[in-house]
Amino acid sequence: MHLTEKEEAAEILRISGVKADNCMQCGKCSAACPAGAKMDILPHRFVWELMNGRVNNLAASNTLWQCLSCFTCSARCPRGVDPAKLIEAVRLSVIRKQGENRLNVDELPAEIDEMMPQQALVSALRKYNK
Amino acid sequence: MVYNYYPGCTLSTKAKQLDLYAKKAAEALGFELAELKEWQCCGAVYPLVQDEIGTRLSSVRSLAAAAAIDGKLVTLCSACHHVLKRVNSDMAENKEINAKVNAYLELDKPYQGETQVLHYLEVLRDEIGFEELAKKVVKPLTGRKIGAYYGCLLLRPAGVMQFDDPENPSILEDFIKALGAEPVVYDYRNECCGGYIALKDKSSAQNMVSKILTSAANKGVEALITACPLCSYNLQVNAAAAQPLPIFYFTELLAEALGVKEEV
Amino acid sequence: MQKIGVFVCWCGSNIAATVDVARVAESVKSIPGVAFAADYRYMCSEGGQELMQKAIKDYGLSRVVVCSCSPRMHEATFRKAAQAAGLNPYLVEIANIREHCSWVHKDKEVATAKAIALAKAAIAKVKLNTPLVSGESAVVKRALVIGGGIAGLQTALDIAEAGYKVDIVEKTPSIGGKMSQLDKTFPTLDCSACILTPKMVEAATHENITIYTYSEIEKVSGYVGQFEAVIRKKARSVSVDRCSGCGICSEKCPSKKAKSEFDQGLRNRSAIYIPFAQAIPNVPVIDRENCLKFQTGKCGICAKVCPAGAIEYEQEDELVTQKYGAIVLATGFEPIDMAKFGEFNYEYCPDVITSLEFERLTNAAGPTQGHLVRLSDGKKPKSIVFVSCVGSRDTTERGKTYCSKICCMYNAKHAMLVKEKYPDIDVQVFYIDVRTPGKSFDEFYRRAVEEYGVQYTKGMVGKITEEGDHLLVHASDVASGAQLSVPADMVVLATAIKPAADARKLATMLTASIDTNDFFTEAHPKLRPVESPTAGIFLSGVCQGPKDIPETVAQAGAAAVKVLGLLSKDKLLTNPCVATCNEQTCSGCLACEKVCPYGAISAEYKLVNVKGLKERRLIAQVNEALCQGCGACTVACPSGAMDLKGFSNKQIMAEVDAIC
Amino acid sequence: MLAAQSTPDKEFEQLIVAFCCNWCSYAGADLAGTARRSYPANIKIIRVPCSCRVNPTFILRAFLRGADGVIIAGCHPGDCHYTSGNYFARRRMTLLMSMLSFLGVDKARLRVEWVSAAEGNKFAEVMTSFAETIKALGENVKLRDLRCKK
Amino acid sequence: MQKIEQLIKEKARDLLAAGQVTSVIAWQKGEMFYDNAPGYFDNTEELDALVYNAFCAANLSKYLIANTKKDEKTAVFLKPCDTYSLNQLIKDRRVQREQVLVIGIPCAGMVDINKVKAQGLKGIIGITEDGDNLTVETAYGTKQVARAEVLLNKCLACKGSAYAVSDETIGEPMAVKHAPYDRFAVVKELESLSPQERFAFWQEELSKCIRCNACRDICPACSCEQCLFDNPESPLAGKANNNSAEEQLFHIIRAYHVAGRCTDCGECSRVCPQGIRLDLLNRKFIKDINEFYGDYQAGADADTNAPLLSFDVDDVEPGAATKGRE
Repeated sequence: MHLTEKEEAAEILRISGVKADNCMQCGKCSAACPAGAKMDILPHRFVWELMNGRVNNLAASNTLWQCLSCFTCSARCPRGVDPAKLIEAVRLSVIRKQGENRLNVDELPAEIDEMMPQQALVSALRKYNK
Repeated sequence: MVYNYYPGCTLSTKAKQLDLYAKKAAEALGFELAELKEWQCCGAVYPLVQDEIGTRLSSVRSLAAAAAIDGKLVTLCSACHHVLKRVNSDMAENKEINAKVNAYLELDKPYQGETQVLHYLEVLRDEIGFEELAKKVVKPLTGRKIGAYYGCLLLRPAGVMQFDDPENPSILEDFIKALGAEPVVYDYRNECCGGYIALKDKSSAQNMVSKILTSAANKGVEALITACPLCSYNLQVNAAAAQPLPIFYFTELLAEALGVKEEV
Repeated sequence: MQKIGVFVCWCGSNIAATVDVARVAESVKSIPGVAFAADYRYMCSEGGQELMQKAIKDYGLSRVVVCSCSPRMHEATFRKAAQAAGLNPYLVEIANIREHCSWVHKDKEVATAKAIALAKAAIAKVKLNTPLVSGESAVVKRALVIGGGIAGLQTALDIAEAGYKVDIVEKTPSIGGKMSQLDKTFPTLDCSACILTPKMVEAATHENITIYTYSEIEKVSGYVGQFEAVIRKKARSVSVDRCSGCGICSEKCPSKKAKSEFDQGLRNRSAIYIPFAQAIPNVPVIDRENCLKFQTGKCGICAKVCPAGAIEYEQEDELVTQKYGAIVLATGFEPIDMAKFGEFNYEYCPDVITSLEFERLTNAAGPTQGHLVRLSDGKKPKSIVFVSCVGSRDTTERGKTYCSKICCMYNAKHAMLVKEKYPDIDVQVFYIDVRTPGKSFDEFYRRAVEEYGVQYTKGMVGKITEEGDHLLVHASDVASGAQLSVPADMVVLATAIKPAADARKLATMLTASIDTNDFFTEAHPKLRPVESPTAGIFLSGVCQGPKDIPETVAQAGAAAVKVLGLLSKDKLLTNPCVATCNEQTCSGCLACEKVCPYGAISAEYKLVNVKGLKERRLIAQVNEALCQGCGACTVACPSGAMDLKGFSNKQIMAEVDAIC
Repeated sequence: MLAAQSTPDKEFEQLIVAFCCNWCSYAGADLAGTARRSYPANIKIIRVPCSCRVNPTFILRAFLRGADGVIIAGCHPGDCHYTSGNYFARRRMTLLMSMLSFLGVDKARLRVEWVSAAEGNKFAEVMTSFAETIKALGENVKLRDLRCKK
Repeated sequence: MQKIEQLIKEKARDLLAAGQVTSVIAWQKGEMFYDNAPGYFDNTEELDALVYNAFCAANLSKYLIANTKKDEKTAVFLKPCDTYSLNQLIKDRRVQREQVLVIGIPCAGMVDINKVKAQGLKGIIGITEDGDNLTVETAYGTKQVARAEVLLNKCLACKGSAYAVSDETIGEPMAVKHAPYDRFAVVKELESLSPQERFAFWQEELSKCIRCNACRDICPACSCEQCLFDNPESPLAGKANNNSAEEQLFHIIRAYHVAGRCTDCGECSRVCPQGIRLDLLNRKFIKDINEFYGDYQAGADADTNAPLLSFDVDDVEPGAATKGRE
């Protein structure tokens, strides 16, 4: 079944459990985001797009892969919106599709050094691959 | 006092000292960490969406096991604490997730989120008390200017973690004071170290770590303590060559101050 | 047999849209006792009231039921109308078929059925109504104003001007309130002291006004027209008559470590201090916590150096009891605490200050004599960032859900004052929405941008960090979707405002309603904004909700007029729905007397004729002037001897029977 | 005469009596109206000056005459317009609720809530949740005078 | 108890003879030896009808209401448990304290004749007390019975030998020996049942009520000039029950009206011809009051405010009573 962009956005809002309409576009989440420098769509615009039923540009954005799930945005949002959950919901909608994994497992060994804890591997694989 | 203990996979291997010193210090302080018989990996990241049930099951198994004993579960690694506590809150507050998880697990007694998840630091602060801890210090770390590095997973989101004030925490500073050292407050103590981005975009991690270390150095910090193996990794491996700082697990300093830190 | 008239109101479409008013009128016709039933478009209108009065005369109605909006809205209107037609006003009952029916149910069938049920209940009750006559109680021709800020002063002055006595009780050592701490005021930028001090002097010298400073309300009892307040005049340890205000004692006082509350803690003050230059009364107060004499018994320098011998260490708190006809709450506001907002680094960075502290910095009488300097190194800042909505419009448990209303205007004011005095300083304001509504306000804000070059950026500040000798403000630019890291020498936080700390304690004392944010609740948000629902209690200024000085002064005057409306009456009609004791069945156990909050019940031995047998019995007596009609006694009384007029046991039972 | 646990029949039309105090919860109900909140129509409000005016005999009379649920709504303790009215009401209702439950009446049939004049939404939510509770409990047959069956 | 009867008679004779009081209230022989009734004596001749033995359970304090209305002084002999009821009547201003001469008399616990019969004894002629036992004379021979086994239910919850109020006392205080007894045991047991079972229990229990009003008339805490149910003006007037709901209504309201006044003297269930356990209703209220508002013994003194006539700002919330229970 092929969802229209509006339906897909609604579905993402549903599985994220976030009431995006509470957002008043104050921009505090983007202000505090430690990974904002490399994001093409900052968290407040991310929420804005979803509020208006648009998700394709979000799915194509690099925000999904720069977000650290550090919950600074969720903690400081004055309206109780949780941008981190929305970003994860869109990220999952991408990597849950066939062949959309973003971490090439074969190249991984080169990355792993002696000190690296398994926590890093498990969290990266859980965030970037399905 | 014996606490059910959930070590987590990383503390069994790469972050062995964090766990070892914790046990030694516990002994000195008169309590014991009894590892759960069966526990599984917590999944390292908390599943943020509502429709992921499978990735919550391993945490619930451990929580239910602790509930069957005395209803308390102590954690040490920040990530495990974060995942277990948030999944626990889901089981208590989210009817839908609770129903699905209990349907999957078919535990003899359905789990309702009744276990109390306590971090090792919360045991020190709330159950032992930092004044008591200070009395037991034999080798006070006098004169050492130590910075606390909290990271994200212990503090946020405040509503669920209820660990400390995420914007102005004090538990690690009080801990440092109890050990006789001088805590130094710097701006980036509760900002992210980059976490798993190290595997995806090393430069991002280096950028964040340098901000943290510079901010600490500017305030005269001589060493940082943390409770998270991944933060400890990033702060060391991804520190730009210019200003590395010694990074310790907080339990190492604890063991040292209690005089039980033989060379491991 | 009762002849009841039932009038069903359309309320335009408010009721008629979801209640079939005709069917309601029709269906009640069949109820025994109903002599007349009709529906009408606007019962509260002239036409509606005439319809009722005509029906009363034509059909000789002995009772009236109006099915309309809430009795809290038009019960008085319909009672007056009935009275005009010769019917005792308390023989009218209201069925609330708007707020409790048409507005909360959508299905017409269901709403109509409920309206009929409510009408039946009202009819059942009205059959048992008895004609009641209001008693009278005297009005003490004196008003009490709690709070000596601009709101309290303005209200007191307006009342005093009309010739009535007014007492102002101010918690701090001087009147003036928050306004006395400000430098300039918007929208005209004139100096706050210049427009406030004359009012303070006028109040201090007005023969009808008595001012209690450094005093608090200890206890309040009584009711509208007959309040009795106990005022605790805290010991100043200085004689107000002999002291000339020369200030030598403050100079010589060795204990200088206490933080000056007036200067928001930006400088210290001595233990014996006058809060600010224009303070009224211009008499110091000894802060006994920090005074060496009181703490250690040593010192006593101020007594030695005082030329007028005005120092009186042995002064005690004094309790003054006073009767009042009306009480005005003017307790003002405080900025919220920054403890839960660690991301702004207020606690650790001296150059991150609140707007009220900024007012003190720019005030000529302030700690820096008006020189705008950084608190860290005393140097002039090259760039200042103003942050709006710190803690306001915040639905999480950290902040306040409401908009504090005054910050956008004073942010623009501050920005302009800086650019006026120091054109070379860069000024940037971060905002969510600039809210400057009303006369000449938006022009004021735009002047800051268009004439003074203040940079306004839509976006919030996420974190403030220290970078060497300056601050780094991490914010976002919502319009361009970019992250900003703005270097700044000083950051001013426009913190949310909340009611004064003792508002809730006063609300309990005065049984005035208060909302979850601790603002006093007004009797009606639109129609009665300056009165509390509790008769005789009035609201002036920010204690009722965030507002700026122009609105405060306007509302202070309005509150004064309401007080004058009350004080001008010699007699007040008291609520006739009070308790009454049936001497035949009263057992004299006086359980009622133990639960009466107003001490309105006493006991007397009386000769009671029971079936021809005269017996001397102890009977409870209700003082109708004191009784407020709460009904606690009617339930404490097992035999039902104690009953409440207007809400009697039989009436309520009749309503229950009609409904079930 | 004891009816088995009543099975909630289809067209069971529950009847709920609400005693609302004039200064707080009645005003809260008005506010719910002005804010156009909605709640089930089978709740009928009786105005009393204060929650301390509600006599247990009124509540028992309501159950006797066929009410399925009774709710008393007063001011939040400390906010009572008559200073101490709701404190007495709180003790009376605590004992009454305990006794009714002791007699076997389902404890959820009698409820006490504190709703201020500013809590319009809370009033609507409380009434809706109470109506759902009573609907789940079904028709009240205990304490009921069968002659009053409509 | 024989000796005490003698002392009482002498005391009464002296008081009446000296004219110190115009009347004396005590117990007098009834139809059967175990059926003593309250006695009103205003001259010395009638005093030989006065008795005091193991069957004088009646609580005499309520009879003072009528007496103290006349300006006469009355003497009354009260067992320790009866004195609590007198204190409550004084607090309710139903008895003028100055017109009463209270004489406290010791009590070793009153006997329930039904329990004696339940021991399989037939044709009982008389019972005499000796020490902790009773010798029961029957048509078929005499039998010893331990007093502790045949005490009235109310005596199992005896409040001790102290007098809550007394002007004088006669004899030495006696202890009531009985097996350990928790007066709330049955209440707790009922609380643990399901609502259905509780409703069935009370339905069964209260359906026996014939509205004879004996419980109301004997109850010293139920002392209204005109009772709600007798007052035609009151919406709840009603002499007989038309169905079970009204039975329950009468008993709940009566228990509610005496809540905080009931001294747990047990008279209501003792006098109930149908043997309904009415004391359980009062004890439920007492248990709740003790649990939520602190232990309170009605009549312990004549001035502390009754629980339902006072409050505390941080009382429990109304749902507290049944939290965690069906």
